[in-house]
Amino acid sequence: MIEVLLICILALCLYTVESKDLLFGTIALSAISLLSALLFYLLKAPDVAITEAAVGAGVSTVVYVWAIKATERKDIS
Amino acid sequence: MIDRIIVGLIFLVGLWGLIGKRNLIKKVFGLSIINAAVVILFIMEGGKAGSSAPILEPGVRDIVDPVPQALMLTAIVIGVCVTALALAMAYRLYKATGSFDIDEVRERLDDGHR
Amino acid sequence: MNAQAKRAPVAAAVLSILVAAAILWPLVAFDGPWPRELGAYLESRGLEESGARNLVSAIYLGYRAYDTLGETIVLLVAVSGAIGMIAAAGTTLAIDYSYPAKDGAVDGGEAEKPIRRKAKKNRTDLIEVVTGKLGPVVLLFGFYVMLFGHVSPGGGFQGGVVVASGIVFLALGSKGKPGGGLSSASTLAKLEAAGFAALIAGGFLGLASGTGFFAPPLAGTSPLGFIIALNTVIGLKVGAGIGFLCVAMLGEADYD
Amino acid sequence: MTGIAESIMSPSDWAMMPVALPLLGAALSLLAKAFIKKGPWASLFEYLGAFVGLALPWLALAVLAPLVLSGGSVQAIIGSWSPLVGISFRFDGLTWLVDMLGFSVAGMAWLYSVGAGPKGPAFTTIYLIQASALAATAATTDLFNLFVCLEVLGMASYVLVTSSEKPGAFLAAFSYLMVSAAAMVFFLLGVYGLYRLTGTLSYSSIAAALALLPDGGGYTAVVSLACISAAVALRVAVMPLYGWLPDAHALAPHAVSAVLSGVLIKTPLFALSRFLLAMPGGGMAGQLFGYAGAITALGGVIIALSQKDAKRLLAYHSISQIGYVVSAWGAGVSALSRGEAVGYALLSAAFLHAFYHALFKGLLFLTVGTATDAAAERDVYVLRGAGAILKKSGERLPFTLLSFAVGALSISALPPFNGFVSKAALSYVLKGRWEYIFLFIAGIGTTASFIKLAGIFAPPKRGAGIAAASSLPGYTAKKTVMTAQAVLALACVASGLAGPWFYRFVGRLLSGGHYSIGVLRLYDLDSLLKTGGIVLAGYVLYKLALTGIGKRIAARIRERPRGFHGLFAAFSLGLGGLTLWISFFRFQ
Repeated sequence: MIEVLLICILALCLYTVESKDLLFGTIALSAISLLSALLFYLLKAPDVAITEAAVGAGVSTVVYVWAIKATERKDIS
Repeated sequence: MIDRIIVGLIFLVGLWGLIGKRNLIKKVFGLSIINAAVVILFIMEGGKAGSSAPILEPGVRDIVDPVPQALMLTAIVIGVCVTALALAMAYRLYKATGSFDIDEVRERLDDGHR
Repeated sequence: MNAQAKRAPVAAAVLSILVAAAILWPLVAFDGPWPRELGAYLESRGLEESGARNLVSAIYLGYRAYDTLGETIVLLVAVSGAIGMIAAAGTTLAIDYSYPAKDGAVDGGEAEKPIRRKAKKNRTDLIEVVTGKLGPVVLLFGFYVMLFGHVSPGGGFQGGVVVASGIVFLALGSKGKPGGGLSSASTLAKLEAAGFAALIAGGFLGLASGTGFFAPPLAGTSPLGFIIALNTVIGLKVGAGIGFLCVAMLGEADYD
Repeated sequence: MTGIAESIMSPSDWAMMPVALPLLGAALSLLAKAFIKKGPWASLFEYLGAFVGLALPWLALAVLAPLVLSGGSVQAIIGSWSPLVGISFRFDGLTWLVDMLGFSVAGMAWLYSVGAGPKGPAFTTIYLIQASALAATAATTDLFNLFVCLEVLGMASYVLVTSSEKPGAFLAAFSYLMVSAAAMVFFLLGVYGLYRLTGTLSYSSIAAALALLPDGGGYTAVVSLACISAAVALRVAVMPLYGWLPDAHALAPHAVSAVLSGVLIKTPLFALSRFLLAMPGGGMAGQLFGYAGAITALGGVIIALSQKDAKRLLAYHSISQIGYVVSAWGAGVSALSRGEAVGYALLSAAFLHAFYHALFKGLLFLTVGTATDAAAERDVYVLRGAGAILKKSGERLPFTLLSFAVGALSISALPPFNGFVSKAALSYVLKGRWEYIFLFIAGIGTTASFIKLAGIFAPPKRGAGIAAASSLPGYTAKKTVMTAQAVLALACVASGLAGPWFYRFVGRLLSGGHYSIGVLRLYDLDSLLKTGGIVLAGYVLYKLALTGIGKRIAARIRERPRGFHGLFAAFSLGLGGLTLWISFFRFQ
C-alpha cells in the first residue's frame, strides 16, 4: 500500500517537473500533498497529515495559482 | 528498503526540477518536492517503530516516535513559507523582465542598470 | 541563447543528482533499529509532564515550543515580505495596507489608498452566497481544531490554517461590498500583530513568574493551560497571517 | 551589580535576553505598524522597539560578563523541560563574543538606516527579528533548533536584501533563497541521519550516542555530518560556496549590506564550531574548511581587484576576509578536536579578525554607500571627488571621508588600526603553515584594491569623472548617518589600540580561562617592515592592474560566466568533496 502511494507520488513529481503547463503542475503538486497526507495518516501521523493537507494542498496551492495567474501559465523554455 | 529508494528517487526528481529546469516556477516546484521527500522519509521511518498514533487515549500502547512528527510539522511550514517568498520574488522578477527563464531574466537585468 | 548556455543547467543538474544520489545512499540503505528511548520516555512520562494527550502537541507546544516560536516568526517574515513585494510592485491590491518600500512611501503614497476591485462578472451570486454562509462554519471548525489540539490530532497551526480558509471564504462572500469585518486587510494585520505580541508576552510571562523564557508559568502546576493558550494565540496569529496573504493575493489575480 | 541583576532574574534567564529582547522590540514595532501606521507615535514605538531590541541586550551582556570571564557558562533547557526532548542552549564565552559582535554592528547599521533608509516599522521589525535570530544561532546546542534559527536568519535576510527595491536585488535574493533553502533541505537530511542513528537532537547526546555505536555510525554519520556542515558553510560563503554573496551584498540597502557582511556570515561559522567540536570527524571537516578558507582569501581578493562596482568590490572583499577567518578557525577546530590547546589561540585569532572585520567592513559599506548615494554613481573608475560632492550636500567637516579612510587603512592592515592587529594575530598563529603564504599574498591584493577604491575620493581629473558635480540629486547629509559612521570609525581605532589586550581577553573567554595567549608583539621592526613591504607591493600591483594587460585580465575575471545553476554545481562539489574528505580520514 505504502509503496503504491509512493510510486504515485513519484509519477506525479515527474509530471509536475516536466509538464508544459504550470497550472497543471500546480494541481499535480497539490495532489502530491494530498497523497502524502494520506500516507502520513497510514503511517500513524495524523497531525502531520492534517498539516500537510491544510498547508501543502491548501495554502501553497493558493500561492502557486496566484503567482501563475498573475504572470504566465506556460513553460516555454 | 524499496520504499526508501522510491523516496530517494522523488528527491532526485525534485533536484532535477530545481537545477535542470530554467523556468523559475519549475525551480520552486523542485524545491517543494525535495522538501516533501525529506518529510516523507522522516515520517515513514519514524512510523515503522510502533503500531499506533502518538495520542495517549486510554489503552493505547506501543506508540510511534512522536518527535519526528513534531519536527516535520515545523519543516513543512517552513517549506511553505520559503515557497511563498520565492514565488513573490519570481513574480517581481517577471514584472521587471517579462520572463520566467532564469538566463533571460539575468540577461535582461544586466542590460538594464543593476 | 547558444547551445552551451542551454547545456550548462543540465550539466549542473546531472552533477548535483549524482552527488545527491551518492549522499542519499548511506541514508537510504541504513537499516539499523529505530532508536526508541525518546518515544518510550514520552509514552511513560509525556502526559504527566505536559498534560497533553496528543504527544505531538506536547512536543510541538511544550517541550520544543521554542522551535515553534521560530517557525511562527518564519511565517511572519515570509507573509510580510511577500505582501510587501506584491504591494510595492504597484499592483492593485484590494487592501488598504502597504509595506513601506521606499523612503517616500512611508507616510502614505498611492498604496495607502484603498483600491477596491469591482466584483467580477463571472463570480456568480451563488458562489458569493455559499462562500459567505460557509465562512462562519469553517471558522468555527478552525477554532475547534485549534482548541482541542492537545487531545486529538490538530492544534494551533492547523486550526489557524483552517481559520485562514474561513477568512478567505468570508472575503469571497463579501466581494463587491467594501470588505469589512474579519476579512478586511487592516483588521487582519492588527490581529496578526496582536497575536505575535501576545506570543512574545507569553514568553515573558514565564520570566515574570520565575520559570524562564518561554516556559509554562506557575511552576508545579500542569502546563496544559499554557499549551492551550499557546495553541489559541498561534492559531489566531497564523490564521490572520495566512488569511492576510491569501486575501491580498485574491485581490490581484483573475480567478474563475 | 551582579547581585542586583541576579535578584531580578537568574543567569539562565539573563542568557536568553539577547534572543528575547529583540523579539520584544520586534513585537512593539509590529504593533506600531499595524495599529498606528504612521505619524510621530508610530515612529516613537518603532524607535522604542529598536532601543529595546538593540540597546538593552548590552545590559544582559554586561550582567553576564563576570560569569563568562570567570570561565563559567550557562547551560539550560529552554522552558525547563526534560533535557531528553527539550532544546538545550549554552551561553559561554563564545556566545558572549558572537553576541557582542552582532549587536555592535547591528545597532550602528540600524542608526544609519534611520537616516539613509530603508525606514519604517516593517523594516525595523524584520531587522530586529534578524538580530534575535543571530543571538539564538550563537547560543543553541540543539541540532533541529539550529535548523530553525538558520531558517529565520535566512528568511529575514532574503526580505531585507529585497528592501532596496532594485530589480537586480530580486534576482540576487531569489538565487540566495533557492540555493540556501536547498542547502537547508540537505541539512534536514543530515538531521534525519543523525536522529536515525542516535535518537536525540542535542549535540552532546548525539556525540555520546555515536560513540556507543560499533562503527561510530559509519557512512551514515559521515554523510550527515557533511550535509550539515556544507549547509552551514554555504551561509559563511567559503569558496566554492560563495556565488550567492556578491550580488546579494552589493544590491542590498547599505545598512543591510553592513550587517550581512559584518555579522551574518560569521555567526553561523561560530555556531558550526560548537557542532563540529562535539562530533567525531568534526575536526577533519574543520581542517578542510581551513584549507578552503586560505584559498578563499586569495581567490576573493583577486576577483575583488577586478571589480568596477564599488559595493561589489566590497562584497568580494567580504569573501576574502571571511577566508582569513575561516583558515584560522578551521585550523583551530582541527587542533581542538585533537585536544591541542593551541587551538584556542587559533580560534581567538579567527574571532578577533571576525570582530574587527565586522567593524571595518560595516564602516566601509556605510561610508561607500553614503558616497555613492550622494554622487549617484557606483563605478569606481568613473566616480571621483566624492568628498567635494558630500561637502556640497551639507557635510561641513569631511566625516565620511575620514571614516572611510579609517576603514580602508584598517582593512589594509596598517598600524595602528584594528585590521593590523588582527592580521598580526593571524600571522602569529598561522606562521609556518602554507596558508600563511596565501594570506600574505591576499594582503597585498587587499591593499591594491583599496588604493583603487580610495580613488572615488580623489579629486576629479580635468574632463573626466563626474562632470557636473553641481547638478546633484537631492541628497542631504544626515546626522544619524554620520553618527553611525563616526562611532564605527572610533571603534576601529580604539579596538586597534587596545588590540593586544583584547586578543588576550578573547582567548580567555573562548578557552574559559584555561589557556592564556602569549603577548602579541605588534610594533617590532619585523612586522613594521612587513607592513611596509605589503603596502609597496600593493601599490605596484595597483599600478599593474591599471595597465592595458591588467585591465584586460580584470575584465576577463569580472565577466566570467556566472549563472544560477553554477551555485548548485558548486554546492554539490563542495558537499561531495567534504564527504570524500571526511570518509577518507575516518576509514583509511
